[in-house]
Amino acid sequence: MTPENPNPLPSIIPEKDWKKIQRMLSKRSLWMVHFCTGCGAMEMPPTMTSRYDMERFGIIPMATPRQADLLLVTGYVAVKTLKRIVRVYEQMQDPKYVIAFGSCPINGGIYWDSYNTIKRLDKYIPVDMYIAGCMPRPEAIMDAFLKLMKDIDEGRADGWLRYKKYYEKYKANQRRVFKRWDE
Amino acid sequence: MTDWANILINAGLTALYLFLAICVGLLFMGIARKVTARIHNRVGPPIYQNFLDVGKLLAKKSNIKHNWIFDFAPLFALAGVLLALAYLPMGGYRLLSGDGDLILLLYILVIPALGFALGAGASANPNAGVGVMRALTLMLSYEMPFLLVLLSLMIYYNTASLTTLLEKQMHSVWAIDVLPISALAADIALQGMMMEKPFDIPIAPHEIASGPLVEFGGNYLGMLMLYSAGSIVVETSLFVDLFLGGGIVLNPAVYGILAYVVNYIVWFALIFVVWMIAIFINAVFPRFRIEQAFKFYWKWPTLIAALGLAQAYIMSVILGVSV
Amino acid sequence: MNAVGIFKELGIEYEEMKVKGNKDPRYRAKVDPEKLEDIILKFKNNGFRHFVALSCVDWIKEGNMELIYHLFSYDNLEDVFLSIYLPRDQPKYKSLRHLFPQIETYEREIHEMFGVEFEGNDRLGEFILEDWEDMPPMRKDFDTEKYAKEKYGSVPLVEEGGEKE
Amino acid sequence: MIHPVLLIAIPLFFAFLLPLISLWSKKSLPYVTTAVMGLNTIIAILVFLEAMKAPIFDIIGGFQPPLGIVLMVGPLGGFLAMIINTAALIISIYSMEMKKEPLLKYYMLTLLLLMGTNGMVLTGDIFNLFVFLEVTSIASYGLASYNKDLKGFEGALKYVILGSIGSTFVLIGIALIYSQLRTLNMLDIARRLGEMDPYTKIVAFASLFLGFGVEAEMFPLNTWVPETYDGAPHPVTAMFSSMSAKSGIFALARVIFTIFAFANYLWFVVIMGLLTVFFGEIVAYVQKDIKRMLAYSSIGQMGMIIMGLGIGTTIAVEGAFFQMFSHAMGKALLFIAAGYMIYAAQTEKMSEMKGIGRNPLIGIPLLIGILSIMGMPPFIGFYGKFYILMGGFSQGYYAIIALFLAASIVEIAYYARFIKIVFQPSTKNYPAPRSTVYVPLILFAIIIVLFGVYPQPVFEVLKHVAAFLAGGA
Amino acid sequence: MEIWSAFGIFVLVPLIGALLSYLARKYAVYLGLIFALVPAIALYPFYGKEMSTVVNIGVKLNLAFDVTTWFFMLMLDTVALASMLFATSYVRKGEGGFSTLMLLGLAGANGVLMARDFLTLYIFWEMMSWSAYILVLRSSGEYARRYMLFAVLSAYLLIMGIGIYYYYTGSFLYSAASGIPLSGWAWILLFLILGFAVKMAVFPLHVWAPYAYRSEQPFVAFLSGGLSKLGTFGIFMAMYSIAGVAILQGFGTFRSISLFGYPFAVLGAFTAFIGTILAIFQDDLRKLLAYSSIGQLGYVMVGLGLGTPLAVGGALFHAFNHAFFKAILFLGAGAVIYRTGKYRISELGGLGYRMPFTFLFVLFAIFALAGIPITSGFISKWMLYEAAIEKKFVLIAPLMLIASVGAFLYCFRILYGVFLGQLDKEHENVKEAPAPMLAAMALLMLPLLIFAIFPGWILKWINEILTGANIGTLKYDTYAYYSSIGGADMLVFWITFMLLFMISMYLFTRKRKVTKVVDQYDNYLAGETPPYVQLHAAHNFYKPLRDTWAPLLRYSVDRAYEKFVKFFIEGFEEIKKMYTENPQDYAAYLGIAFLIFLLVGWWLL
Repeated sequence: MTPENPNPLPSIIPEKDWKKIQRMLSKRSLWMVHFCTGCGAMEMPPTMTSRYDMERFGIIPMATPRQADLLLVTGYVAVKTLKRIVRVYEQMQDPKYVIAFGSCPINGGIYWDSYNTIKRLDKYIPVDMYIAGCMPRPEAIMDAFLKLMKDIDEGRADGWLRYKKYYEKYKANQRRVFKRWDE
Repeated sequence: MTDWANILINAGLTALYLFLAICVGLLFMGIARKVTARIHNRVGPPIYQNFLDVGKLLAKKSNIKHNWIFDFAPLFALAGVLLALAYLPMGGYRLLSGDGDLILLLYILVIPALGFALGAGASANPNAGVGVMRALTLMLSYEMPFLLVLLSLMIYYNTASLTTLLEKQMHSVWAIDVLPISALAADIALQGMMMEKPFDIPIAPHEIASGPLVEFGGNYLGMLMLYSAGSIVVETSLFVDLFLGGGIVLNPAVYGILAYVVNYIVWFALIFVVWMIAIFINAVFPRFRIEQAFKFYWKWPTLIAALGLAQAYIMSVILGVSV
Repeated sequence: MNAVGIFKELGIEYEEMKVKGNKDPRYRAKVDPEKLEDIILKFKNNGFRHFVALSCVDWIKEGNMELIYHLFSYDNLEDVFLSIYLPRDQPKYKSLRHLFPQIETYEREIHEMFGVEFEGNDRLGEFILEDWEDMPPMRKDFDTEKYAKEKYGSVPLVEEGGEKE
Repeated sequence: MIHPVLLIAIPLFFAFLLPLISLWSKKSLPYVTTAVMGLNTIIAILVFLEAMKAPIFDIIGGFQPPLGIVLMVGPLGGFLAMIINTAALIISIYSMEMKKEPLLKYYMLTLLLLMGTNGMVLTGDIFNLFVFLEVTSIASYGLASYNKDLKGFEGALKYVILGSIGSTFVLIGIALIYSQLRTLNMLDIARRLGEMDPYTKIVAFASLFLGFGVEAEMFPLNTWVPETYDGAPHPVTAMFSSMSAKSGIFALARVIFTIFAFANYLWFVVIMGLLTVFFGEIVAYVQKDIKRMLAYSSIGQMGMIIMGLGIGTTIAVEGAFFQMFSHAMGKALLFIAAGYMIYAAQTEKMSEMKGIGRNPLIGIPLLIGILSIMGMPPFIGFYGKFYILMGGFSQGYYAIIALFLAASIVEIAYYARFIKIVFQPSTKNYPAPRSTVYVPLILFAIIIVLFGVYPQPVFEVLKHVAAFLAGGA
Repeated sequence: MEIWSAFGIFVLVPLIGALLSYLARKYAVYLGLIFALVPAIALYPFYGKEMSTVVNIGVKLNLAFDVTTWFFMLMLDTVALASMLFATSYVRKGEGGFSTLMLLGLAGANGVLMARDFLTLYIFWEMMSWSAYILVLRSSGEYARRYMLFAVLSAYLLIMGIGIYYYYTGSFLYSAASGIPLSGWAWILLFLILGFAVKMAVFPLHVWAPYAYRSEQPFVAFLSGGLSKLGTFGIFMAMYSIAGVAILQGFGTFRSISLFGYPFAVLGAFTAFIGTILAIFQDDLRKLLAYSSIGQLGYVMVGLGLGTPLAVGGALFHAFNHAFFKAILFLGAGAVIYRTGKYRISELGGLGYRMPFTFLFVLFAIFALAGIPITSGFISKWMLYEAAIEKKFVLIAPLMLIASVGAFLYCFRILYGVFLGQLDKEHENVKEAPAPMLAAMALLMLPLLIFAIFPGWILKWINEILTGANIGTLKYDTYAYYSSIGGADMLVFWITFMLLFMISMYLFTRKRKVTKVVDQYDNYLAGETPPYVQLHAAHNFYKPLRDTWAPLLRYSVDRAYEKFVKFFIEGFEEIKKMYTENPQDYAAYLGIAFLIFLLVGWWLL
């Protein structure tokens, strides 16, 4: 891993402004890949189509995690699915953000006592935005998007930094839940 | 001294035109998304959205790479498309097309496609392999009518170099008035060339996770977006140069700089019209399967192009019309 | 030939089940495990071509597992439920996948979820739950809430504090 | 001045000396025969060199031409004599392999066969020609049935029937000529041909043409060849194909050119030649066992020579004579190789001989032989075939040459199939060839390659063909 | 003495080499390499020399050396040298036969190039074809038999042509071609061109190529790179130096193209199309390259058929390029087979990561084959297209253009199927090809690159050939080449391409980022986690295209030939019945024959 050089053109654009521009750029063109686990996937079409149209904020659904910077986890996360979500998350490039839909990723929701769903997504991958509601409606999703864009702008949405900082802890938590993970 | 001077001027102008072309390409992609959104009765992103997207992609922090062949894709793609743009007269200004002709341009168009296919192949993702196979099959299908159209133009105007073609169109009437059938076939072929909706089989996001682009992200995808912007301008401008007189309205020899500016604007308007035709079709059509696309292209457009070729052949050889 | 006729012929006492809003006849019969295969074969040859489902009920109090084979006949739209009872601690039964191929999948699921052994079905083992070590989860003596609290509750938060949930 | 008659006398003398030698030591017989044949070859070479300067006329026993035996040895006669003797010498090395008991009779018959063929080639007198034809035939009948098995008898029987009919026709022809012209000397006859009344001339020619046709394996008359070659022991087949066939074809050439110079009869000869090639090659394609295939292919080659003679221009007849030389060498090589293969694989079926050619001692000479027979350039088979074709073209026989080329494509098809089988990698291992087998093979291969790469001496000889055509010696 | 050294070096040295290398059991291949090196190097001092002589070995062999011979020898000897260099590590030690036969083939080929009379031409032609026959025999008897049948067919077509020529002129000399009526010329040229076309595998006579190309790779590189060029040389000599342009025009012209050449041009275009379409669907790498070879030589046939200076120049240049890039492709395939032992594209995959140099060489050769302007492959294709469009041929030009687009398809199939995609588990530790193999491929790559930058040099040689056969002249200078309807300047192209490549390189690598290199299993497959089964999408690569072409692909020329042959073999069985095995019939035959002789005798006299 070559050392990360934050600012390519130090002479022309001062450091602070370059970070601001970068954040503005990634705010205005969030490309999302949605991991349709639970019931949230149904909420995505209304937000994309004419009634709510998230594309006006520059958010378009992409087919692969490589091209995306926003991961939507839309519903309960079973242990099996968590392994795939972590893999997709790691295939994305920095800076990457995660939005978790509904109450299941927050505290397990109606599956609070189920033996194979994880109760809190945050323990395994850094989540930047939770949307409460047992499947939030498109208005809530649009509101979440706007709020995330504001967080990105103010630099609070630093899930990917946290993942890098506490990488070992996240991995340990993940290994506690599922076994055969050979990178 | 003078030839060094005008070489430098020519180079400078070429660089300027290339940069403008890329910006026009990105602008067109933004417009396309806006127009498609409005057709889908929704607001749609701002026109400059693609500039932001490219900016975000190029500013991505981390970069995922497979192997050294994987880097071929962005390098060859962008270099190839800029090369194609350099050999294509834009807005009447001939750039380098004096030193190369249509067949050279045809083969230069292949460099980015082959480099891109190499990079996709090196990404070892089966989706990419299938995507490139579809792209090449699609190329074989739309090249048939397109080559017949080029042939009809070359036979009718008895030249293969674009500059003489533009001059001939400037002095007399546009090629579309003389060979309307070929123009129609060319436009259908263009839809395939630009991989617009009925024929965006190779980069189908639902079936093969956007085909060859599956493993390209961040910096790679940014370069490839510049490539696709450039290729939009190449294809539309090729159609305009071949059939719509390359947007030459004022004779540069007479009016000098003003002619170049006016011609550029006319040229911009013409490629915008051609682009809009493609986008309108793109907004409403579902996606063909690759066999359907192949069968379609080798049936109707080839027939039309053959008719155009026959017309050109009859007019130029039998009736002896010399332009 | 309708279900009642078959029951009478085989001499199995059956019981008609009345379900509100569903006028098609549904019969239930408790059957001796040894004779189950021939009975199903009999039904299969008399119009009950559709094997709907194989489900399992864990009667923890009576101490046995009930396997219910649910057949349906398109000819005269009748449902038949044949159930057998197995001892609860090591429930073992022979696999009937040679009668209907889809039985194999039901058997695999019941094996994973209830721990019922099916000889003759070589594809038992890990089916839906990945890396599952604990006892079959659907059995009544398995306390999901305690398991969930113990497995997922114990995972520490990643924040600096790292306090429990 | 070497008397050509020695070529005939020595084999005769030793043939009848052998019984005495066998009394003294049975084992030495093969070596004596080879020595005799070596001596004979040296004499043949000397005679040939003499004949190159001027044709030799040798009167035996002092009787004047009309009655006495006159030997007329032109350069071509000498050339053929040399071919026959060298072939006989090399094959005699291979005949040391013979194990069948009455060896004495075998070697006597081979010497008689050598004497007969030499005689046919050297004699200038028709009756003498008939006599030597008889001697060759009788020796061949004996040798053909030498194996004393069913196939040997059957082949010999057919050869006897057809050979004797052929000889009787020759006798009829000679009788007719003698009755009209009172002379037996070929040159004499050629000069006074006009005095014969036309009809008897035609009958005489037809009968002589048919008589020698049988020996020269022409189309309708060569039906005996496959059975005889198949039945005879391997060295004998080699001798037949290289010696008796050559003398037969030379006699035919004598009949066509020296005695009767019918110009407009020649195109019929070409037709007969083409038919021989056609039937020879086609039937060879469907053969299953090796010796019959080589026999039919030998018929095909002879047909080509007949066609060359028939075309009649100097270039074609040069080609024909060159082809005689290459066919003698090539076919002898192939028959010896076939002999070894049958002995090694214990079967005649080609399909069981997979991979026999893989050891280079057999493989390389076999490959050279086949390529030469096919007519591939650096080997002697090429020049003959090429010149015959060019001769055909110069006479305008386009269609006939095209048919001939088609037939030779069939020939190459079955030889390629044969090579495919023989050179296939296979697990069977075959007994290594003994020196008496691969030495002749290598000798023949050397001749084929040597005269193929540098055919100058052969063309030197063929310069005299024009004189031969004009009725000379 | 000058010509003797030419004849000596180019024909005798390989012949002696052939003999010696058979005797040098173990070091045969190295000896063969030395003997192949001599003619390749001796070529350069011989440029521009014109000489002729008569060698008398019983038959007079007229030999001569001029710029056409030199140009074709340049191709042939370099490809032979590269093949021998490649063979030093490809052919197992002690394989005496290989270098002997290769040198025999080389001697034959050089002999054909130097021959100035039909007898010499035929001698060396046959020598070259039977040495190739035995080389094919070394790997499989059945393929060798089919190759031999077609080689002999080509030889006998030549004989028919030579015969008719001999009928009219009475001699074999090329220069003796005077006083032949036009109808005579028609037959002579038809037979000669068909004879040579068999070696160039033109459409109806191409059936032997896919079989013969499955023998040992270094030989196949020489066969397809070198020997098929003899067909081109033969047709060029027959049409333009023996017959001459005047006689061709004598057949009547159709838009200043001789009516005799036009059908062959159409046949060539059709071969290009068929060869390419068949090549797209092959799974066996060698068969694919064989069909692509047939396709590329179809282009050369078009150029020779059209006859305008641009067309013939383009054909010669394309033959030159084809010799080199096809040799690299076959040697590359040989390197892959040498390392993995497999030749099916679907079984290979991902070798580019383990064999980078082989991949680069094959990639450059693919660029040359596809005609990308970076290589000289483009210039020759450009000349052929310009020639066709210049004369407004609406049947030939589309067939050629579509064939070249088809070429991209099978080019990518080779690249993706063999070198890119996922690497098999068993090929994990495949090493790079050994040094001599890479050196051979590098040697062949040089001319393709040099003449892409300085096309003027080779166009000068081609121009000399064209003026020698008074076909006309080409318009060119060191960097650019022009036709009546357009032109292209390679200098401008190269400078612009380099500049733009640097710009995109800068744009791409300017921001040093955290670049994470991932292995081939870490790619997006709907989030599926390894280990999963090998997913190399090269099996049945163009299935949709194959389905659309299926109705057409049913007809195959091979089956047509087999039916034709079977028909004849049944006929042979009938004839066999004539030999009835019993003596009475034979005696009857004798009687009938006598009657026939008598009848013919009476009728004649």
